[in-house]
Amino acid sequence: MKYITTINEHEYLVDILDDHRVVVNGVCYVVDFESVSGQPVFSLLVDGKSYEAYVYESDSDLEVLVNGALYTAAVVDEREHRLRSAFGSGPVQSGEFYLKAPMPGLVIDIPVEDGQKIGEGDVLLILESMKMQNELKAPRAGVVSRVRVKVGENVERRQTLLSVI
Amino acid sequence: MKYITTINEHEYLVDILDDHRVVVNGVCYVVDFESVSGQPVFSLLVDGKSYEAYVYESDSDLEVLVNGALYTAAVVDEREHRLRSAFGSGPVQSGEFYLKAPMPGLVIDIPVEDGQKIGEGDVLLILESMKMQNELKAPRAGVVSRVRVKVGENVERRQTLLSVI
Amino acid sequence: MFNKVLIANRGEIAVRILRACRELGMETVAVYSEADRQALHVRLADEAYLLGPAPSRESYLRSDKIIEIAKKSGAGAIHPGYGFLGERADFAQAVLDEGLAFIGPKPSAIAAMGDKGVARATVAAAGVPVVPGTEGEGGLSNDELLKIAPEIGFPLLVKATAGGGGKGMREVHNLQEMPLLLQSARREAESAFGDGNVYLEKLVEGARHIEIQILADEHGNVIHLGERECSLQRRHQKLLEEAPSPFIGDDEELRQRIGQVAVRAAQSVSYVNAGTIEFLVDRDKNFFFLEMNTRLQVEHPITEAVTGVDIVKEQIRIARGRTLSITQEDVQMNGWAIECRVNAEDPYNNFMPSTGRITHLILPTGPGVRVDTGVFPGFEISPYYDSLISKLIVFGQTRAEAILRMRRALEEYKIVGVRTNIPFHQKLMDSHRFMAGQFDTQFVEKRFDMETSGQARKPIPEIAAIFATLVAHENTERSTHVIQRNERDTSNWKWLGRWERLHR
Amino acid sequence: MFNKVLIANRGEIAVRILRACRELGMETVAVYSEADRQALHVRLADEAYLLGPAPSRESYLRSDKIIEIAKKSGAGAIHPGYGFLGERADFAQAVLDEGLAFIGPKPSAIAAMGDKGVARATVAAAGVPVVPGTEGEGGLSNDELLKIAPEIGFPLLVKATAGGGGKGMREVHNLQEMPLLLQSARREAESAFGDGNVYLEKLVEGARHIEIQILADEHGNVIHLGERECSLQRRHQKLLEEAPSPFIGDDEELRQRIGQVAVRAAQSVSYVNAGTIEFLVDRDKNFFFLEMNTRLQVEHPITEAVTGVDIVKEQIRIARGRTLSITQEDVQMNGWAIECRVNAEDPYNNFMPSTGRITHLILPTGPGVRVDTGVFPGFEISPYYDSLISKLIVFGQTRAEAILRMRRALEEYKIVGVRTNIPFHQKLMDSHRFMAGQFDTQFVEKRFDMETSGQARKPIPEIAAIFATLVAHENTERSTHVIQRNERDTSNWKWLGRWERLHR
Repeated sequence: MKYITTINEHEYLVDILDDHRVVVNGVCYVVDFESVSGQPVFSLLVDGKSYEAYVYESDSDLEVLVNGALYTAAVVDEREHRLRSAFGSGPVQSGEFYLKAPMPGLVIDIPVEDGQKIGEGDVLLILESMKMQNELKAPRAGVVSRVRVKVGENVERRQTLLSVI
Repeated sequence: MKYITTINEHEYLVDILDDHRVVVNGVCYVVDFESVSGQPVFSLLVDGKSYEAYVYESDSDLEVLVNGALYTAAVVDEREHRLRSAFGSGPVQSGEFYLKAPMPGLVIDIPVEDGQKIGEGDVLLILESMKMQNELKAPRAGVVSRVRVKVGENVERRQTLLSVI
Repeated sequence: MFNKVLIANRGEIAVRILRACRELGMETVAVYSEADRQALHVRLADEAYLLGPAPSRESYLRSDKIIEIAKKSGAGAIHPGYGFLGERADFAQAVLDEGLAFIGPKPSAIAAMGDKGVARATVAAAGVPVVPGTEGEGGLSNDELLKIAPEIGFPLLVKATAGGGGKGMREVHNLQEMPLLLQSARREAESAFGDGNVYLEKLVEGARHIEIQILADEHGNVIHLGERECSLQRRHQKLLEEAPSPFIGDDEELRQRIGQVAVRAAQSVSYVNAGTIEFLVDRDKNFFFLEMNTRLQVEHPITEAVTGVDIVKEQIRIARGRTLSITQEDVQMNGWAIECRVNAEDPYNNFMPSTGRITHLILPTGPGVRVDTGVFPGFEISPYYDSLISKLIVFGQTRAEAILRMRRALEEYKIVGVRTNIPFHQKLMDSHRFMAGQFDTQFVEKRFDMETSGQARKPIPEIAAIFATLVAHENTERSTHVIQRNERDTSNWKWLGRWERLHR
Repeated sequence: MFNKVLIANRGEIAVRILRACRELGMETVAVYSEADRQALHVRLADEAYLLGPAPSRESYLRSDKIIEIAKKSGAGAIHPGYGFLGERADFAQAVLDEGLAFIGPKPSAIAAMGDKGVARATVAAAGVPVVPGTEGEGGLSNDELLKIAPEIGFPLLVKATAGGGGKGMREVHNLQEMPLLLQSARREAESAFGDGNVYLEKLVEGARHIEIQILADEHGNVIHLGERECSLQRRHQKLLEEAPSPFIGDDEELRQRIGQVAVRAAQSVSYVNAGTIEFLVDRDKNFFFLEMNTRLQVEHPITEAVTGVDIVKEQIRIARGRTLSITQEDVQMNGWAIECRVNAEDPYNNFMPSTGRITHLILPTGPGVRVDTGVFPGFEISPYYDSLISKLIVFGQTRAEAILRMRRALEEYKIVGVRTNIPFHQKLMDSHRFMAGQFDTQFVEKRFDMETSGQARKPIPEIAAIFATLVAHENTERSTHVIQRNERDTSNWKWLGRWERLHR
């Protein structure tokens, strides 16, 4: 099974030959790969070298934390990759940015309001969690739209708080 | 719900009134009972006192390891208890004793054979596990019957090794 | 004389105090919020009582209820730990008023040192140098503060009068941004300590944050246990501490001089029990009083490691009216200790707090390693309390040994279920500046970066590619699997029931 | 000079050695059997290579394969740990023959001390007193041994010539039972060490088992690190060790005298690296050489705790040709350390080994506690290797503090999935005889009982009744539940698939 794996914006052609052989960009490695205790912690022996990584799954990417460094990875299989190349680079960037709560918490302040113009880096909302006040900032300039929460409200992780259009 | 619970041969009448009240032999206790991390480890608050126990389930009994001591418990509900009292004390002791492997291991020696008369405490079989040789002894006198394993055989936990009749 | 202690706290510090009590043969009473029924401090205590719902205000800050529980359970003393009621003079007074012992200083000392303004004025009067600021004056209005600020000069710090742990603290670089920062500092202080008062302090640049551990008994003996280096901070929260300080090193004369000043500061408020005097030390080894923490400090274990003194046990002995078990002459710092605060926060995402259930946990162990924690596999890290999930402390004969040991301990430490700042500490251990001991309080924020610092390890993108691809590959394979497993379940649900019962 | 070390072992000791290597900046190579793919030593090492199937003979005893892996991987040295190849002169020789360093003594010293008969003759010649027995004579037949036995007198011990750890050892009380016991001892020795030879030794009653830790470098320096008390044994397997020995206590003259004899014993075979001389000490403080263990000892951490010397690091330094980092004058015993061996065995069922998967684990932590272990949640305890799953070591300023600390640590320690002997250690800590230091090598078997000893805790059958009843009650309730849950699954299996994917 062949995959095109993008690590921090570099592409690797990874071919999984069988349970113990993987070819990366033409170089064949003898591997032994196991999930530890059924957790998203993985032990990998590559030609005898022992590595251990946390692999976190997010919406479309994987994050690999190994040897004290975090790598962002996107894995697509060959067929899908061909399709994407033929039809352009995947889904078009949506015009709307949804500010989601990075963690559960209490809304302390919303210094913006519907329709307000904002610049990149402006504070959109202050969320208290673990006794710290965390400022959630705008990733780009735009106009605030649909503020869905109120000051004093408890929100869940990943709950959409407001949008920027 | 009422239960008759036998601990180390003493009977306790235990009445579970609701989630937080239990009556033991007429004394009412306020309890808070939780399984920890989904494990057979339980935390119990009884009138504010904090206890923690491992509760192991075996064939018909429960073993409760609490405060550095092991208690063997049998729990029957009131209805079942009445039935048993009416029809005598439960299942009749079977004539045959089945020697079961207390752990997986390798059969090192079987110093007895089919039909041999043996006394209480005689060694029936030597099982090696974790680099120790463990002598399995006869709990009572009798005659060896149906030796089901051979020297050099690997056996599973709870596998029946032989019988004494 | 008390033999039963109520611990008015949660998390690692409640567990730490419980351990000391148990090792002294004392009975222990825990209190807990609804979020903490399964917490370790509840499970390990002899008795445990519910305070109320998860938010601190309804549980761990309910001083009335805590005192009531102490009386009901027959506890003769209350240990407040740090945070929550740790530095509340009114609480300490209420405890004493009920005839219970308070394992900490007298309310008057807490009050004097707790109001940072009063504290600075008091120690200044005792001849201890202080950092310039709005000392002596509590409760100034925003207008007043804005007027004084230019006199002190920028950059300066807005600090919570009742504060600690970096909460309610803001760095101010000019008058323009000051009103907004004052507002957010007050808001955070109000929420953390129930007191929105703030004061101003000059920001000494290139300075080190060094603190002295004090022990004082009721018989007039006051000693210090040497210093702790606490300069590695982010948003004024300590992240890593070490003892001794590499800056003081073997300058024994400086160590004793700061130590004596600390003792004098403690004496100026007739201090009793354990406390910490924080100093700023500039490049020329001038030192200034910053504040006194009138309680057990998070980082106390590193002092325990290098001095051999069990500070919590000493606290309890002092509260029982005993004299200190050691004199100043007995105190010797041997070897080197480092503490990394392991927080549930994502170093790759601006240190955002991370919550969730810990599904898997492997603690580092072995020689010279101590872990203080209140979590275990299955425990839920909630958004209600602070993000400290464990303190990893190592001890070595030398600083180099301690660093190498910390490095291997961090590597061994596995926490699954929440993101932690362990990768941050790993990068720090690899940083040449840290290894050389060349850092100040602004190092982490100004000269440290998760991407570029700690280049000791070479990148392994091919290995990351193999991990990612194999995980993605297995996920595809497993999808098929799940369906198959499910088909078996649906065809025979009794099997599942039996299986669950067997494996429970 | 080597910079990469192959560790020819598994379990806690492989992890211990890995840690030392890592802290010295050495690269590490692990070897493993098919049963140990997920073991901690494989995960923590820089490199790891498969040896073969689970049984030791096909994996950890495959000296040929281990040396081959060392050469292939570029490891310059091999550390054998204890057990397996730990005391095999032929292995040490083979390692040297391949131009690799052996982290341990010279093959000649292993051979001399490994054959217990030769060892006794050698040290006797050096003027060290030995326990009466069939010294000097290896490989006697059963007939010969039966003839000699009455001369030594009963009770006596049959011991494996190649032995250690109580394996291949039997207590004999009369001539009649001797043939059968000889047979079983030989069988066990053959299976454990590949050598069925045994010898006889007088059983000294009421004696203590006290051992001296030795360090020797290639430059003729031999020092001792004081004693360890190892009298608490069952079936000749040590269960608990402490340093110093409460029997020697502050008799510094006796300590130095035994220490010097131990040094002399080591010198008699030109010993290099770490080793241990075991003595029997009778009530009158007469001491007799028992045997020398020419390897790292299981209980080495307690000596590390009281002396501050990292024995494994010292071993590696010695193997690199360095001189000892300390002299005899530097060695001081401070405080008190106790080690409990936590075994996977059921103290309520005649200490039968217990196997299974560890589903939940909470380690004791905090001040003065060290855990050395190779297990973690999810790890499978297999029947192939010995039952030691962890060593719990505590350190205190005094013996009393150490005991109280061990008590609280044992209480905190939770291991679910296998039965352990933790309750045994708890009872031991509660025993008045242990507290008073009044025990000998026969204490556990003759005067200790899980039912009657350690009456410090009062029985709580009502509490046990509540636990049992609530568990039984919940089981009934849950059966209903499982069916309900299952119904949901069957009606919508896609839901389960998605859920599993989300929570993976």
